[in-house]
Amino acid sequence: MSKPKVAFYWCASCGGCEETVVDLAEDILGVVEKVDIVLWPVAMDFKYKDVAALPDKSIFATLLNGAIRMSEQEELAVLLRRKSQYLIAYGACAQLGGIPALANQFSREQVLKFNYEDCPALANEAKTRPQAQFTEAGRTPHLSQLHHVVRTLDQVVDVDFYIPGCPPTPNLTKAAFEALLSGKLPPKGAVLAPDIALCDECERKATKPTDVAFTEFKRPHQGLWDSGKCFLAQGVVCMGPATRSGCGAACTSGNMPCTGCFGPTSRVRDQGAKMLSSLCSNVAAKDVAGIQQALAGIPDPVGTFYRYGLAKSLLRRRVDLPA
Amino acid sequence: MSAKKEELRIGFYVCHCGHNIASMVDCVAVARSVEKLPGVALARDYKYMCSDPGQVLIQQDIREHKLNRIVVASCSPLLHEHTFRGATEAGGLNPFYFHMVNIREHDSWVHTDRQEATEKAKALAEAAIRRVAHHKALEIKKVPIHPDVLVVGGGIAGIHAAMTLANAGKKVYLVEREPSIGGHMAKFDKTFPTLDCAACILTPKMSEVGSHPNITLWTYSDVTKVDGYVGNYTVQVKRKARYIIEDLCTGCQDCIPNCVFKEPKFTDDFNEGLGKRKPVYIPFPQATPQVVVIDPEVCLNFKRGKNPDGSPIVSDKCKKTCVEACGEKNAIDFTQKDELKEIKVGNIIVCTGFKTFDAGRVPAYGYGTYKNVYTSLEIERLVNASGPTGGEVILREGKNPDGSPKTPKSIGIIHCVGSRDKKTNIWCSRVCCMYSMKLAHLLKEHTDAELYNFYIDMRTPGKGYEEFYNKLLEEGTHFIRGRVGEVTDWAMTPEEEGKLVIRVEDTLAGVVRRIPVDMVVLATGLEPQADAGDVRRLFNMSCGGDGWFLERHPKLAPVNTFTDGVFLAGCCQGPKDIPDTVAQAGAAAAEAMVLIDRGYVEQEPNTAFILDQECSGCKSCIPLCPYTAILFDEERKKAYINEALCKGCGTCVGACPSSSIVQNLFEDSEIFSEIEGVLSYD
Amino acid sequence: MTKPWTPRIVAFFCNWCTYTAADLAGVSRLKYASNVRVIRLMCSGRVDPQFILDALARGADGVLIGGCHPGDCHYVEGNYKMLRRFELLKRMLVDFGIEPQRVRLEWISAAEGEKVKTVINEMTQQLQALGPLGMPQKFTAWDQELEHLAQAVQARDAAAGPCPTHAAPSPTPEVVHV
Amino acid sequence: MKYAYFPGCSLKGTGKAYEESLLPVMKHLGVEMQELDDWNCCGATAYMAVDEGKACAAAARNLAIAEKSGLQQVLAPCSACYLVLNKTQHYLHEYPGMRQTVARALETVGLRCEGTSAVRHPLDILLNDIGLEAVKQKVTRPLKGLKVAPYYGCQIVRPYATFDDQTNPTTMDRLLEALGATVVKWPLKTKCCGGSLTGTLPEAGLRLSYILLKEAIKRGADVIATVCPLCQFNLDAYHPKISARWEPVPIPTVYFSQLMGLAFGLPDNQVVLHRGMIPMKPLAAPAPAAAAAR
Amino acid sequence: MDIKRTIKYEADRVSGFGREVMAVPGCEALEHCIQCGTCSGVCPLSIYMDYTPRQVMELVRSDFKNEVLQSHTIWLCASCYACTTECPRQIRITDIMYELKQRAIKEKVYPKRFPIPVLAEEFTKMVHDYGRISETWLVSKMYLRTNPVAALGMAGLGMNLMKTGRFSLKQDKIERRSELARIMESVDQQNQKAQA
Repeated sequence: MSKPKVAFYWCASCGGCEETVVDLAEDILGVVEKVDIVLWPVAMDFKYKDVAALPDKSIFATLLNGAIRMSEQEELAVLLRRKSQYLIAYGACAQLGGIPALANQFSREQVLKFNYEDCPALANEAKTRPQAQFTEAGRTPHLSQLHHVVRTLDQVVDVDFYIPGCPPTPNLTKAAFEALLSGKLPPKGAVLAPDIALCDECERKATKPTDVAFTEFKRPHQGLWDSGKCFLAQGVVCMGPATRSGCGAACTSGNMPCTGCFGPTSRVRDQGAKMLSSLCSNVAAKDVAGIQQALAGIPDPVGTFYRYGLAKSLLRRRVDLPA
Repeated sequence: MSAKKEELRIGFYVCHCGHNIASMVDCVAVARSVEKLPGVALARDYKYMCSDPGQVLIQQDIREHKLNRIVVASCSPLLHEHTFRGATEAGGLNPFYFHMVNIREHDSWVHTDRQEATEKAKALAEAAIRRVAHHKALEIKKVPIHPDVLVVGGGIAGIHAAMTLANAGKKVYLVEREPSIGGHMAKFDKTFPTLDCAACILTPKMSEVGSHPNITLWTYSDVTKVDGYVGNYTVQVKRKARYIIEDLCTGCQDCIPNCVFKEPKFTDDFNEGLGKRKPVYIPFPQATPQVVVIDPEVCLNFKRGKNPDGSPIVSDKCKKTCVEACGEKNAIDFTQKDELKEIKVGNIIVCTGFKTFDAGRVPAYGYGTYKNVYTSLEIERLVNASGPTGGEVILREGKNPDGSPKTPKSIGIIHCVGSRDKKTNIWCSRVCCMYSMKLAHLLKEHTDAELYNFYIDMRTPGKGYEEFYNKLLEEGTHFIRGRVGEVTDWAMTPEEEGKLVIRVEDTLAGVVRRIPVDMVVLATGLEPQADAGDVRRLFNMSCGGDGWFLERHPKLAPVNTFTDGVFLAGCCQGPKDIPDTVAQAGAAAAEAMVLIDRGYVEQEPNTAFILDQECSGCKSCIPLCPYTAILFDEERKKAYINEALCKGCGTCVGACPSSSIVQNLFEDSEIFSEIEGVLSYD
Repeated sequence: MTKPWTPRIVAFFCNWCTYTAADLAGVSRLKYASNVRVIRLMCSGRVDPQFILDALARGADGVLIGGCHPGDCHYVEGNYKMLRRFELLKRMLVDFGIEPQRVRLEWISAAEGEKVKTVINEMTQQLQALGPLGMPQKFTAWDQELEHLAQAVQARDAAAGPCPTHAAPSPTPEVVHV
Repeated sequence: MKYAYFPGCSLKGTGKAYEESLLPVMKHLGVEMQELDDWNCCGATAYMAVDEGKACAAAARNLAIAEKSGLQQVLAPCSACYLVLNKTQHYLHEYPGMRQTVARALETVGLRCEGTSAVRHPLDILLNDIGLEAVKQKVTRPLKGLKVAPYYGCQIVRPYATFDDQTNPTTMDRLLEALGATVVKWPLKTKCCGGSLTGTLPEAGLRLSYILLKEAIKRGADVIATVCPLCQFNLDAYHPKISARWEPVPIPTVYFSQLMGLAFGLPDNQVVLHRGMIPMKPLAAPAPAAAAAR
Repeated sequence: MDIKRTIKYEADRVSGFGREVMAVPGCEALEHCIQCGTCSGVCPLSIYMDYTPRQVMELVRSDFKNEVLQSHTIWLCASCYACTTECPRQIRITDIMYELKQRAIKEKVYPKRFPIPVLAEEFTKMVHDYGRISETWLVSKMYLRTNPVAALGMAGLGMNLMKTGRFSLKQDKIERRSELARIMESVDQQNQKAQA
C-alpha cells in the first residue's frame, strides 16, 4: 500500500522554512519513511504539470510556506488547495504575511521603483522593469506579476492548519507531522502551537517587576542588555506578551527581544493593537507631552507591532494605496 | 466536545414611550426589521414597556415563546435597565440574558429627521441582538453594609442629616473643617421670611449634636482619603492640631482674657473681618464644641517656621499666661500634632456648602475701593446683636461732626452680584432676593434709613415669601427694577457730594437715574467652595459645568450621586435656602438609612477574571489596576483577580496583550458583535 | 434612489461621564447629527485599540471615544490609560494612511451635554469633508486582483478538460478532531 | 525689538503731537518702529456704521501688509485704530463667512491675511515687552510733584484688549509712577470723552468732556494724560467752547508719551508741549544731584 | 393737551427683523437679553436717548423695526463699548448699534440734516477716494452738508489748531488707491452675489 502523499511548497519567503524541514535532522528520515513526497522544489525536481496531473485531493497534506504576493504563487496556492486534503500554512509568512507583508505599507509602484531604480546597490541604468510578457524569437513567455497586496495564505485559499514561526521550530514541525499521521487533529483552523503567550516559557519572566511604568522605550541596538532580565523591565519593546509561545523562547534566550513571529493567541484579533495597548497603558506619564516623549522611543509602530502580522492585521495594509 | 449550543430565541421589544420615541422613530418599522434577524423569535412594539403591562408582556412571552434572550429598545439603561432585568428574571430567565438599547436619549430626543432616527434605531437594535447572543448567565453578589455613616460638613445640612441618623440609632461621624459647627447659618442674624433669630433655632441643634451619644463630632478636621465602595468605605480624617486637649477643655475661656495680647488684633473670620480676635479664641459664643483654639500663625509661642513634619516650631518665648490661667485643667498643649484617624463607614453624606461670591470681581461696584460698600454677609454680622458692633449699624468711613461713627441715612442694596452674569456666574443664586429684603427690613429697623433695592427680577417662590415682599413694600422700601451700572463717588449735583452714587436704569419707568446713598450692600451670590474640585475627586463625585456637585438625577435622585453610598445635601449641590437644605439633608439621611436597614447592596457582576490556562504571567495588567485587585501568584507564575476588589472598569481587559482577561457583561465577543451590529445598516 | 453618503461614527462612551452626558443631551433635547452610534463601556480604559481598528475595518468612517476629564475618572485613572494608547494609535493610524481626524478622544463630563452635541456635529462635519474611509469597499477592491486569476484558472481548466478522477485516492489516516 | 508701526490718520493730523513724542521715546528705549508700507485708514468708528464687510476688508488690508512685511507685532497707538484692527482680527477668527469674504477680496490684489499678527498698544509694549525697570532707567528728570490724572478713554481697554482690566485699567498708572509722577485716583479713567459727538452733537458730546475736565481739577490733578488722539483733541481743542458753555476748566491734556519724553529729558521738539492749547505748568527744577549726574 | 395713541398692533411689527439682526456676526447673543438695563446704566449718552439701549434691544428682538431705525439712540451711540463690556449676557450691544446704523443708512430713514450719518458717509467716501482721512476736510464737508451756518462757529477752533500747528489742508493719500478700490469692489460683488 502506498504512503500518504505530502507536498512542500514555498511562495514569498526567505527559504528559512524549507531549512527547518531539513533541520528535523535524523527525524526527517522518519518522516520520509512514512510519506511520499510529491513536490519539494527546494530539494527535488518536480514539475508543476506533474502536480496538476494529480487527482484532486490526492495529496494528503501540503505544507506551504511564504506569503502570496505574485500571481504564480497565487496560482500554485489554488492548485495545491485543490489537490490536497489538508493545506497547512507553514511559517509566519504563510500564516501572517511575515516580513514580505511589510511591503503592504507601500504601493506596488513604490516597491518596483525602489527595487529597479532607486536601490543604491543596483546597477540598472536602463531602469528595466520585469514585464508581464515579452516576445522573443516568436515565443511569448508570461512572467509572474507582483500583486498590489501581499496576502496570507488563508486570504487566498482555505487553510486547515497553521504552523507558526519564522521559521517554525523543528519540534513544532515534528509534532505537526505526528499529529497529522496519527490522525489526532485539532479543530480546523487551529494553530499548531500552545495558545498561551511567550512569557509563559521565557526564563526572564521572573525578573519582571509587577509595577513596570515606562518612561522611555529603547530599541535593541541602543544598548547592551542584561541577559537575565526581562526586556520590558529594561525598556525594550518585546512582543512576547502578545505572541504565542512554542518557540522555546529562542530569541530571548539569545538575548534578543521577541519580535512576534508566532502571531497572536487565538483570542486576539489584531496582535499589534493588543501589544500597543499593553505597552501604552503602562507608560508612566499622564500628560500628553510626557506620553508623547515616552512613546517617541517607538518611532515605527507599524514595523514594531506588525513585523510579521501586517497582512493579517485588521486593516491589512496602508489604506490609501491603490488597489 | 462542547454540548450542543442551545438554540437562540431572542425576544425584542421596542417602546414608543408615548410620543417620546414614537414621534421620531418608526417603532413598527424597527420591530419589522429586527424580526428578520437570525435568532429573533419575536419582535414587538409597545406603548410603554416600563409599565406593568409592558413588563408582564415580557414575562408571558418568555414562558409562551420559550424566549432565552431579551432586548428592549427604549430609554437609557441608566434609567430602566434595572426594571427590565427584573422583568426578565420574573419571566424565569437569568436577568443578564437581557440587553437594553437607548433609542430615546440617544436617538429620538436628539434627532430631527424621522427616517435617520429610525435607521439609527434599527442599527442600535441589531447591535443589541447580535450582542445578546453572547450573553451569559451571571450572579449578583450581595455585599454587607457597614452601619456607620460619615457626614462631611457641619453646617445646617450636616447638622440635620447627622441628627436624623443619630436619632434613628445610627452611629454618625460628623467632620467639620472649622473649629465649630454651624456653618453659614450661624453667621446670620434673622432668617427669612419668618424673621426668627438664626441663633435661636440653630444653637439648640448644635449643642444636641455636640452631646449626642451616637455622634462622634470632629471639628477642625479634614477628610483626607476615601477608599472602598458602597457599604464599605475606609475614610482617613486629619484632626488638625488646635493646641488644646479637647477632652480637658471645659470651655471656661479663662485663657482668652489672660492672653499676653491685651487687645484682640487679628482678623476675625467669623465676623467677616469686621471684628478682631486674639491668638487664642473661640469663634463665637455658642460655638460647638465649646473648646478654644490657638492660632499658631499669630500665637507668640510659635516661631514663624515649620518642623520637617510640617508642624509649627514652638518658640517658648511667650510668658504663657494662658497656660497659667488654665491651671490644673492642663488643657493647653503646644506640642500637639495633627492626628490621622481611620474610620469605617457604609455611607457618606457630603454637605460641604458654598462660599459667597467675591464682590471685588465686579469692580464697577467699588467693593474694596469705597469703604462704605459692604457685602451682604458683612451686614448680617453688622446687624447681629452678638456681632462686632453689638448690632449697631455704623459706617466704615465717615464720622458725625461730634466724632461719633456715622449711621447711614440711605442704603442701596444691589441684587444679583455675581449671579445671572455670564462673566461671573450664570446661575440665579436663589436666596439673594429674599435675604436682600430681609436685610432691607433689618437695616430699616436699625437705622430708619431710606432703602433702595435694585433687582433684575424679584424671585420669591416659597411659602410666605411673596407675602414678605408685600410687607417690605408696605414698609416703604424702594424697589427699582434695573441692574446697577456703577457705584461711584463722583458727584454731579450738590446732594451727591460725599455720597456713593448709584447709576441705574429704572427699567420700569424707562429712565436712567443717579441715586446718592451712604451705604451700598452687595447681595453676593453663592458659589461652589474653592476646593470643590478636590472634594469631588475625594468622594468620586461629578460636578456640573457650574462647579456644583452633580446629583444622579435632577428629579428622581436629587440627593444621590453617581457613586453609590455617597449622598449630597445642602448648598454643595446648588444654591438653596434653609428649608430646602434641611429637607434635602433629611432625604439624604433617609437614603443612607435605606441601605443600612436593608443590610446589603447588590453589586453589578461586571467584574473581570483571568483565564487561568491562558495567562502567560506577563504582569502587564498588574500595575494598571487602581484597586490592586490583580495579584501575581508566584507559585504558578500567573496573575489572578480578587473579585471582591475589582470594580469592573475593564482597563486590564483592554490592555491584556494576549486577551486572557475577560470582563463579565463586557466581553470582547459582546463588544465586537455590537460593533458589527451598529455598522450593519446601509 | 440612493441615499447621499454620510459618515458613520462608532462611539465608545464611558458609563459615568460621557454616556451620562449623552443622556443629558437627550433630556435637554439638544439636536445633533444622527451619524453616531454609541457603544457603552464602563470606562474609557476598557477601549481596546482592537475595537477602534475593527470598527474602521467594518465600515466606520470615524471612531469617537468619550471619557471623563483627566483626574475625574470614576475608576481613578482608566482615562489616562486610554489617552496613552490613543497617542500612539493616532500616530500609527497616520502610518496606515488614515487621517488623524477620523479617530477622536474627548473628555466629556456628565454635565457636558452641550459638548456631546458640539463634538458629534463637529466630527460629522469633519468626516463629511474628508469623505468615506470605506474599508469594506477597499477590501473588495484590493481582492479584485485575485478574481482575475481565479477566472483565468477556471478558463484554462475548462479548456484542459476534467482532472483525472479519484482513481487512486491517497491513503490517509483516519482523522479524529480533538 | 522691532515693531510694525501703524500710525493712523489722526497721528498724521490733529494728533501729530502723539507721533512726534512717541517715536523719539521709543527710539530712546531702543525700540525700532517700521511704518507699515502704504497703510490705509482703519475705518475707525464711522466705517462699521456703514458696511461691516468693507470695514473689515479695509482694516484687513493693513494686517495683510503687516504679515507680508514679516513683522508680526503691529503697534497701533491710536485707540480707535487699536480697537478696529483687533476687532477685525477677532471677526476673521470668529466668523468663517467674514473670513472668506475678506480673503477673497484681498486675493484680488494678491494679499493674504492669515490673522497671525498681534495688534499691540504702546502701553502693552512698554509694560510687557520693555518693562518698567528699563523705563525707570531712562528717567533723568523725574516728574516729582506733578499730579497726573491717567485717562485711558474707552476704546483701548475694551472690549478686545487683554493687557489690562476693562473696568479698572492700571498700566498707565504704573507707567506714570515709574516716571516719578503722582497718580491721581479718579473714577473716570475709562469714561467716554464724547468721541465724534463733540462735533456732531456738541450739547451731548462736549458735556462728557466737561465732566472729565471738571472732575480732574476737583481731584487735584495738574494735567490729564491720555492715550488717544480723539480724547486729546476733545479735551484740549474744545476747551474754549466748554469753558464758555459751563465754567472755566483750565487743565492741560497731554499724551503719556509727552510726559515720558519730559521725564527722559528729551529736547523740547521731541516733547512738543507747544501743541497743546493750555500750557502745562513748569516742572520743579531738577534736584541738584540729578542735575550733577547729567 | 395733545394726547397720542401709543398702543402697538401686530401689524406694526416687521416680522423676522429681530431674527435677521441676530443672524449678523456680532449680534447673536441678543436672544439672551434679560432686560436688566445694565447697558443703559453704564451708557454715558443714555441720558439723551429717546429709547434707552435696553429698550432698543427689546424693540429689535420684538421686530419693531421702524421704531428702532428711526430712533435717535442708534446715532447717539459713541462706540465706547461700556455696555458691551458690562452686559451680564455678553451681548455686543455696540455691534448691534452698528448694525442698526447700517440698516438705517441703507434704508435712508435717518433724520434729515442729521450730522452723524452724514459724517459716517463722508468718512467712508474719503476712505474710498484717498485711503486716508484728513480731518479738516472731513469736518468741513460734514458741516457743508448739514449746517453751513454752524461751521462759522468752528472758526475759533480752526484758529487755535493753526496756532498749535495742527491745522492742515493737505489731503493725505495712499499710493495704491486702486488696490484698496479693488478690495472694496470685491466685497461689494460678493455681497451682491450673496443677496442674489
